[in-house]
Amino acid sequence: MPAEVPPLSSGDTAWLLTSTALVLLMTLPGLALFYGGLVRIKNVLSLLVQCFAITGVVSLLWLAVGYSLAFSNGGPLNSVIGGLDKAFLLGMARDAQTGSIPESLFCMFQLTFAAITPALVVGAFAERVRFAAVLWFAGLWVLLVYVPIAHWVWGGGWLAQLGVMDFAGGIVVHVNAGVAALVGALTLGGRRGFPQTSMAPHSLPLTACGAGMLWVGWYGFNGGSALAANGSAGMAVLATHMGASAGALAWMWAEWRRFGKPSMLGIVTGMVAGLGTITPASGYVGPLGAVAIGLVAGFLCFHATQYLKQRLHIDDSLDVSPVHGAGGVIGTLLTGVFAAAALGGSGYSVQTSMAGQLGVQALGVAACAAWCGGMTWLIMRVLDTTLGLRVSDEQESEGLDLASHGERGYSG
Amino acid sequence: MPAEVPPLSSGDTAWLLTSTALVLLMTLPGLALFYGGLVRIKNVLSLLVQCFAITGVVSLLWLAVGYSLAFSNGGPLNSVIGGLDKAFLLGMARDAQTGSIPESLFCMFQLTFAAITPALVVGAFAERVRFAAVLWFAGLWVLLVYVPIAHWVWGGGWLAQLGVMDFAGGIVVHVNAGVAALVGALTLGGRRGFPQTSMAPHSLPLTACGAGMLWVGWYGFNGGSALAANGSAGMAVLATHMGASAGALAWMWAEWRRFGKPSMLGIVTGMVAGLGTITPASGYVGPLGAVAIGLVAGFLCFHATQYLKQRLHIDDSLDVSPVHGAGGVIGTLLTGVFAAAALGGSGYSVQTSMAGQLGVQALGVAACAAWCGGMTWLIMRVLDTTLGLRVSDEQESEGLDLASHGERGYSG
Amino acid sequence: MPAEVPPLSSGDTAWLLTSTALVLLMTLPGLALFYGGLVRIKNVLSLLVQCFAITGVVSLLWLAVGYSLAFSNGGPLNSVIGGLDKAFLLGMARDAQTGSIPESLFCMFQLTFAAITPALVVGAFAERVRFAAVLWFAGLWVLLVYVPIAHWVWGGGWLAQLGVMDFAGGIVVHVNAGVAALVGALTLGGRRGFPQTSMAPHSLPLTACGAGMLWVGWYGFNGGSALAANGSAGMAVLATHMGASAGALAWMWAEWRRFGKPSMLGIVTGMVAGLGTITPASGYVGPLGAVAIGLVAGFLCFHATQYLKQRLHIDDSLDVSPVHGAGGVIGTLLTGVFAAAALGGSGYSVQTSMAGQLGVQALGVAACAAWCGGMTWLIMRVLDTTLGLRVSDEQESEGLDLASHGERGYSG
Amino acid sequence: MKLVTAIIKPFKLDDVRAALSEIGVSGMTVTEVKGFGRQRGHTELYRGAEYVVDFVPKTRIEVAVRTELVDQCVESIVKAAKTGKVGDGKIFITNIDRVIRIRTGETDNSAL
Amino acid sequence: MKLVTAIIKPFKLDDVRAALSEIGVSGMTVTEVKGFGRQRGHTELYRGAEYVVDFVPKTRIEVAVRTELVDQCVESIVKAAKTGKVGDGKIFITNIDRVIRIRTGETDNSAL
Amino acid sequence: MKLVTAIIKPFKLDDVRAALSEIGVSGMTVTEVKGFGRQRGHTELYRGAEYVVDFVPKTRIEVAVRTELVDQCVESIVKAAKTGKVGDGKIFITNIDRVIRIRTGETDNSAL
Ligand SMILES: Nc1ncnc2c1ncn2[C@@H]1O[C@H](COP(=O)(O)OP(=O)(O)O)[C@@H](O)[C@H]1O
Ligand SMILES: Nc1ncnc2c1ncn2[C@@H]1O[C@H](COP(=O)(O)OP(=O)(O)O)[C@@H](O)[C@H]1O
Ligand SMILES: Nc1ncnc2c1ncn2[C@@H]1O[C@H](COP(=O)(O)OP(=O)(O)O)[C@@H](O)[C@H]1O
Repeated sequence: MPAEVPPLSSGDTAWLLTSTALVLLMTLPGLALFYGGLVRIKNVLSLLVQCFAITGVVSLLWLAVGYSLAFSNGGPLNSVIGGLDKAFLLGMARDAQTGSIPESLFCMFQLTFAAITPALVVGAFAERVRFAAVLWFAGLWVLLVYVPIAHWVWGGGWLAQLGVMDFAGGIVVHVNAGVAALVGALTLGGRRGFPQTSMAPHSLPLTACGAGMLWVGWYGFNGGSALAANGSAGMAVLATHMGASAGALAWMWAEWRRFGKPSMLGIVTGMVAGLGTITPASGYVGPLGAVAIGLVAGFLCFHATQYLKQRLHIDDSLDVSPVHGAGGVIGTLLTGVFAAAALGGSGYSVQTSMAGQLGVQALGVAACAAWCGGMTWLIMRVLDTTLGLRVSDEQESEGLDLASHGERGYSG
Repeated sequence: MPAEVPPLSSGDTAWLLTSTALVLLMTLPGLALFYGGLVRIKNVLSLLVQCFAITGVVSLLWLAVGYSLAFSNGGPLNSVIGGLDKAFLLGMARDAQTGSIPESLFCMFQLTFAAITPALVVGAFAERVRFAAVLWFAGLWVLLVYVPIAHWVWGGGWLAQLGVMDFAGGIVVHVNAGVAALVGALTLGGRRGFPQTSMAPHSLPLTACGAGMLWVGWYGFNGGSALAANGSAGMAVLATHMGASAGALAWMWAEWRRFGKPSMLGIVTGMVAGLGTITPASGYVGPLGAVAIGLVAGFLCFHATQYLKQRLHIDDSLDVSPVHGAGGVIGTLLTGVFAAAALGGSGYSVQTSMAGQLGVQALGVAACAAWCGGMTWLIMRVLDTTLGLRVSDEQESEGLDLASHGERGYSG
Repeated sequence: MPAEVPPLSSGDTAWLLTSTALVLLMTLPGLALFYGGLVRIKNVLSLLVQCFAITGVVSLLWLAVGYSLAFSNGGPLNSVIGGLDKAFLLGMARDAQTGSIPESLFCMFQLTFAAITPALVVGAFAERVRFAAVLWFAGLWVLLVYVPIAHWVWGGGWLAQLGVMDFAGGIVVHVNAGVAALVGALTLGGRRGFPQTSMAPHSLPLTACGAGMLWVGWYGFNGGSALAANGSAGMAVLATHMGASAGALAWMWAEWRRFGKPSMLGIVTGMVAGLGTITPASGYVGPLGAVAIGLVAGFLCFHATQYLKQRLHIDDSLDVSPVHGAGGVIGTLLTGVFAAAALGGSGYSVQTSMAGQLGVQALGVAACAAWCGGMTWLIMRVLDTTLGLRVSDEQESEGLDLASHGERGYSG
Repeated sequence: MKLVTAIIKPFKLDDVRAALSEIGVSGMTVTEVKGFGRQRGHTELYRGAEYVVDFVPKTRIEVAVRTELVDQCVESIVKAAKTGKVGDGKIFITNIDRVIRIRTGETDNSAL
Repeated sequence: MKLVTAIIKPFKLDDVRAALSEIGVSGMTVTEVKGFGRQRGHTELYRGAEYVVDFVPKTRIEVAVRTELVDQCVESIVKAAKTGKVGDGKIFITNIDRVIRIRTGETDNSAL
Repeated sequence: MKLVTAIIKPFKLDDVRAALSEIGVSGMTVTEVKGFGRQRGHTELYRGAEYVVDFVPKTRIEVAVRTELVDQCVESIVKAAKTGKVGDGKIFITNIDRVIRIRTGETDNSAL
């Protein structure tokens, strides 16, 4: 925060309040429905309850220490982690500001990012994970993985000092979620009967409903990351929209060519890929750069998904790593390219070349992947040996809705 | 309105426009889906149509006289009811303001509160009520119950003069809806076969979709009640979110302990309980106070629900009174406690002690419960003797969708 | 843009950012779900994928040339079409403004209107159209029909010069979509088995979910068209809400009288009729004028729907023309009436009488209908002879979801 | 052994099950079916498009019983399923050559 | 009496019902079933995961008729349900010992 | 010809189909049904309202076969469907008077 605080802007505050609502909409009900529709009918509620519970757990932890560790000054340790002055927001005055908006709002806006990231991850654990394990995973992962990486990139940590460009979370959210999903899926193991038995989505309309909300909410995710209602926010929303459109069409085209038919699920998956990929770039590129990024995203994420399933036979059940992980990497790197003023971008900071920026971007991806991969592996191992990661085979075939929650999704 | 009007603030206006959309989202489709999913498949449309029709009826009545009676000056009668100068908004200039926002917008924002309250109530009448009775009930109840109580608390009436603290509708919306639901359920009588025969929710994903929209929309419900995009709105959204999270986790924990399994429906019900309970407090407490209020709400509303069903065998079909009613009472009282500056709240008005404030809060609850209870009973009795409250037994077992609306929710 | 640009308003920008999100919500998932629920279970995905794909295609074309042709100066041709200076937004500086908001945002806001209009149209083609034909139709129709008409009315074209009043798209969106739907349905031909065999909506809760989002999103559609967060936006939202409420109740009443039962689908259809009809008027009329317009809309569109189906036996499958077309015409004409200051409206421009304005409004409707009707017919004919408009009979009876997209909406 | 197939009104299922277990018949297989007969269906209206749905939801119960038990079984089904209104349904009795319990391989009466 | 069980293509149900009522058979019980046979199913693709669905939706019609009526009944079903393409389905005729109408207790032919 | 009707656990359907086609029986009709028997169901809780659901989802397989094939058919169904746990289900064998293939009008064995 600058030494002298600018006056509070009601316009910027109005937009951030809205953006916070939009990002929450992405998780609840957006992502919950998107995921819930993709699983078999006997497991739909398990995904819904996980998204709600993760949001609850992460919210309380964010208030307790998460926000402070990510966004307050860590003194000597500041390059790696923040401090505890703002634990429980006790250090925060009711009228404190972050830039031109209330700090309470900034904390709340960032909370919604911390909540959706682990919720994205659990898509890889679908249809076999124990509910208690999900709760513990979400709590531990947010504190040990999300918070430090958010601090490195956005909280004034070492990557920020190196000038990494991650406007709204290509590294912090998508690379992070993708790597955790991949490591998690490997430690957890595949669903019984994968890949032979049919595990067709039980309700694609539910998935489409969630997909639409994700697109809408993403305006707040990326546009809100400008922390103001200004031209940067406007351009970010335009870029976000172009990334989504291009991603959806690219995936559609790839499917059409490969399988002879474009599918609804394919188009919305391409849209998500486009959105995830444009995220780090949204505030730095122009609309044409965004189209280019979206096209690459739709095309590469499509092939990454095929590869993981068909070749590697890894059961990342809802394709989190090939969509968000691959997309996050691609987007973070391409940000270094399309930020060039020559390509309609906002340009680099002084004395930085495209090559230099690309190096920093790659370093950011690598550092995030390394830390996230290692810590996620550790957390999963610990949980497996303590309370166990998977439900029993009987429970898995009965379905998590009845086995873990005592309910059925649909009756009569 | 103050003697001299502040300049119109585009930022405050932007946020109130957004909040109005968010509160409408809570009813349509939020609450409609939340309720629609909870009933049996043969009655899903009846809940949906009721929510849409109630919104239509209340909107026209609000324009006609409701807004004027609630928010204009009632002259000598002002302590109990407003006047008619603004009936049909004829008395309102196109450029009139309320504080820093257009009065047309203030009227519209308040309309969405007036619409959702009776919509909440009819959850108690589900699966057996005659549609015409719902329309008449909504109209009469809004004019005879909601409007006067809104005037007492927010329109400069006697409770406002006593300094009651109800930021966004703990008394006006939740105690009010809860009491009306209870009285209504008792006068209407239970569903045939209650409680022996299974009345399992026909689609919990629909309910979860609505629940997510309720959470998101509640940011506008509470945050918009600041009538500005400022620190108070930011803090209200933060408190609202913490209340929801704590409520969801508390209910989850209570269910887990009591039944061995936490359910999706339980978590979202706890979330609603937390949101309803934090509503009156949202603008006065700090984030930790909000967590405390949410925890109490989730826990007590869970037990209230058990008690009403298991012990009293009252068929408040969608548990409106134990969730909104109990939550409203708890929240209104705890507002008197956690508003204390010492507890991170905004503090009391001069020369008011916590005890004094608590007294006023209790008086507000009691007055609302008394008036609402009596008038609701009267309205229900009159409707019962005139057009009849319930459908015939044949219609009830055929289902309201076919019997009253000539449609089926799902085909093929 | 005026010679000297006003300072950027963060409040106006915040509201337009929100409005853009709200209008996207109308299409995705709003309209997609509204339409998806209305078709048979074997075709639900086809409507969903069409809405997503149309949005993608239109977005890229809008960026390429659409925005420029609609909203940039066409020089000598300006009365009929805009220019190409802003093709690919190359001519636009990152900090360019339109009025008090960023031009990137204005372009994005207008994009959402261009995307939803062809999406509305394809409701008339449901359950039998070839997917490739939909994509080509959307692209060609937006460029050849939507763009020029948007320029005539909003881009400084000849209708704007004549002073036509179309606040948010009565002509540009609704008359346009309605006429295209009618012509399209006629060239395409009805569904096999229409009207004998039952084609009951497969999921009205899905439709209700979309309907609620349409109502909410319409606040941004009409309120955002003020291009500012001010009294005009506030009044537009109030008028919009009153139009929706009155339309819903009028249709409900008409159905009740005619068939003895009011239906959920009827109420939401009346709501859409009210919203479409109030659209051109929303910024010019008062709340009572809006109620009047809504009542007329609900009543006339109900009868138009009966007439088209029962008498003319035209298979405009999702009733786009009798609802949006009829509504658009009614609303555009009534705007000329209820804009009168004497009727609570904002009044006419100097030296314009009600009669004069009505003439201009009628001319606008006629010109739009003529151009849209002719061009739509041409596009459909060309597509029919080149790639073919309809799927084969086998594919039609198998259902588009499997035949065209290789998926089923629901499994297990 | 005989197979007793009863088509009844859905809301009568629980009563019929109770009646059957009273006479010691606890096993049965139930299917949701559509019935056509004297009982008329209903009409649905969607934006003025009228659809006459002339089937009625029914529940089909299959019970395999020892031949001696058939009359008793029929009796208790009739008693439990009867409302006296059109649409109460039918009972069909057919012959079963053999019954096998998959779990144990037991056959005929001991498999029931 | 005989039970005529026909497995047909779902979209033929209305035609078959019409044909049967022409010969005075108005009562029947219908079940939605999955059929396996010569007719092949279809393939679904979800994000590249390919699922071969080899059952085909079919409709199962049960009609209990007086023995004399069986041939006529079979004839009209065949006529109405036939498309000539693989998957038209089968008709099975089995014997019924007894029929009871639940509402009246009437039995056998008079119960139909 | 005989009609072999088997009530099995749903997840066993694919195994049973495979087993049957091994012995040359490729045609069958499958229905999703609810079973009541020794195997107990489950309990559901909604906001503290407890519902005991005592039916179990089962799959009903109908196979019409030449009389000579019945034993072989039963054998392979039992082998494929057996888990040894309560609820494996039953097989009923009943007689078929006639079979007609709608498409061709072929009858009896040649219709299978
Ligand atoms: N001939 C028949 N064959 C098979 N099922 C029949 C027959 N007649 C009636 N049913 C079944 O019995 C049900 C009740 O028959 P219906 O004629 O409506 O009433 P009731 O049995 O009281 O005369 C029908 O819905 C149908 O499912
Ligand atoms: N042996 C059988 N037993 C029971 N049902 C059968 C049998 N063979 C076929 N069916 C049913 O008849 C339907 C049509 O059979 P199929 O072989 O596909 O075509 P067709 O009857 O024209 O030869 C199948 O889907 C199945 O439901
Ligand atoms: N008497 C019966 N008549 C018809 N179906 C039966 C009968 N008894 C059992 N069934 C069916 O067989 C299924 C399994 O029977 P059950 O008693 O649970 O286990 P098991 O067959 O292993 O003894 C039941 O769910 C039911 O569908």
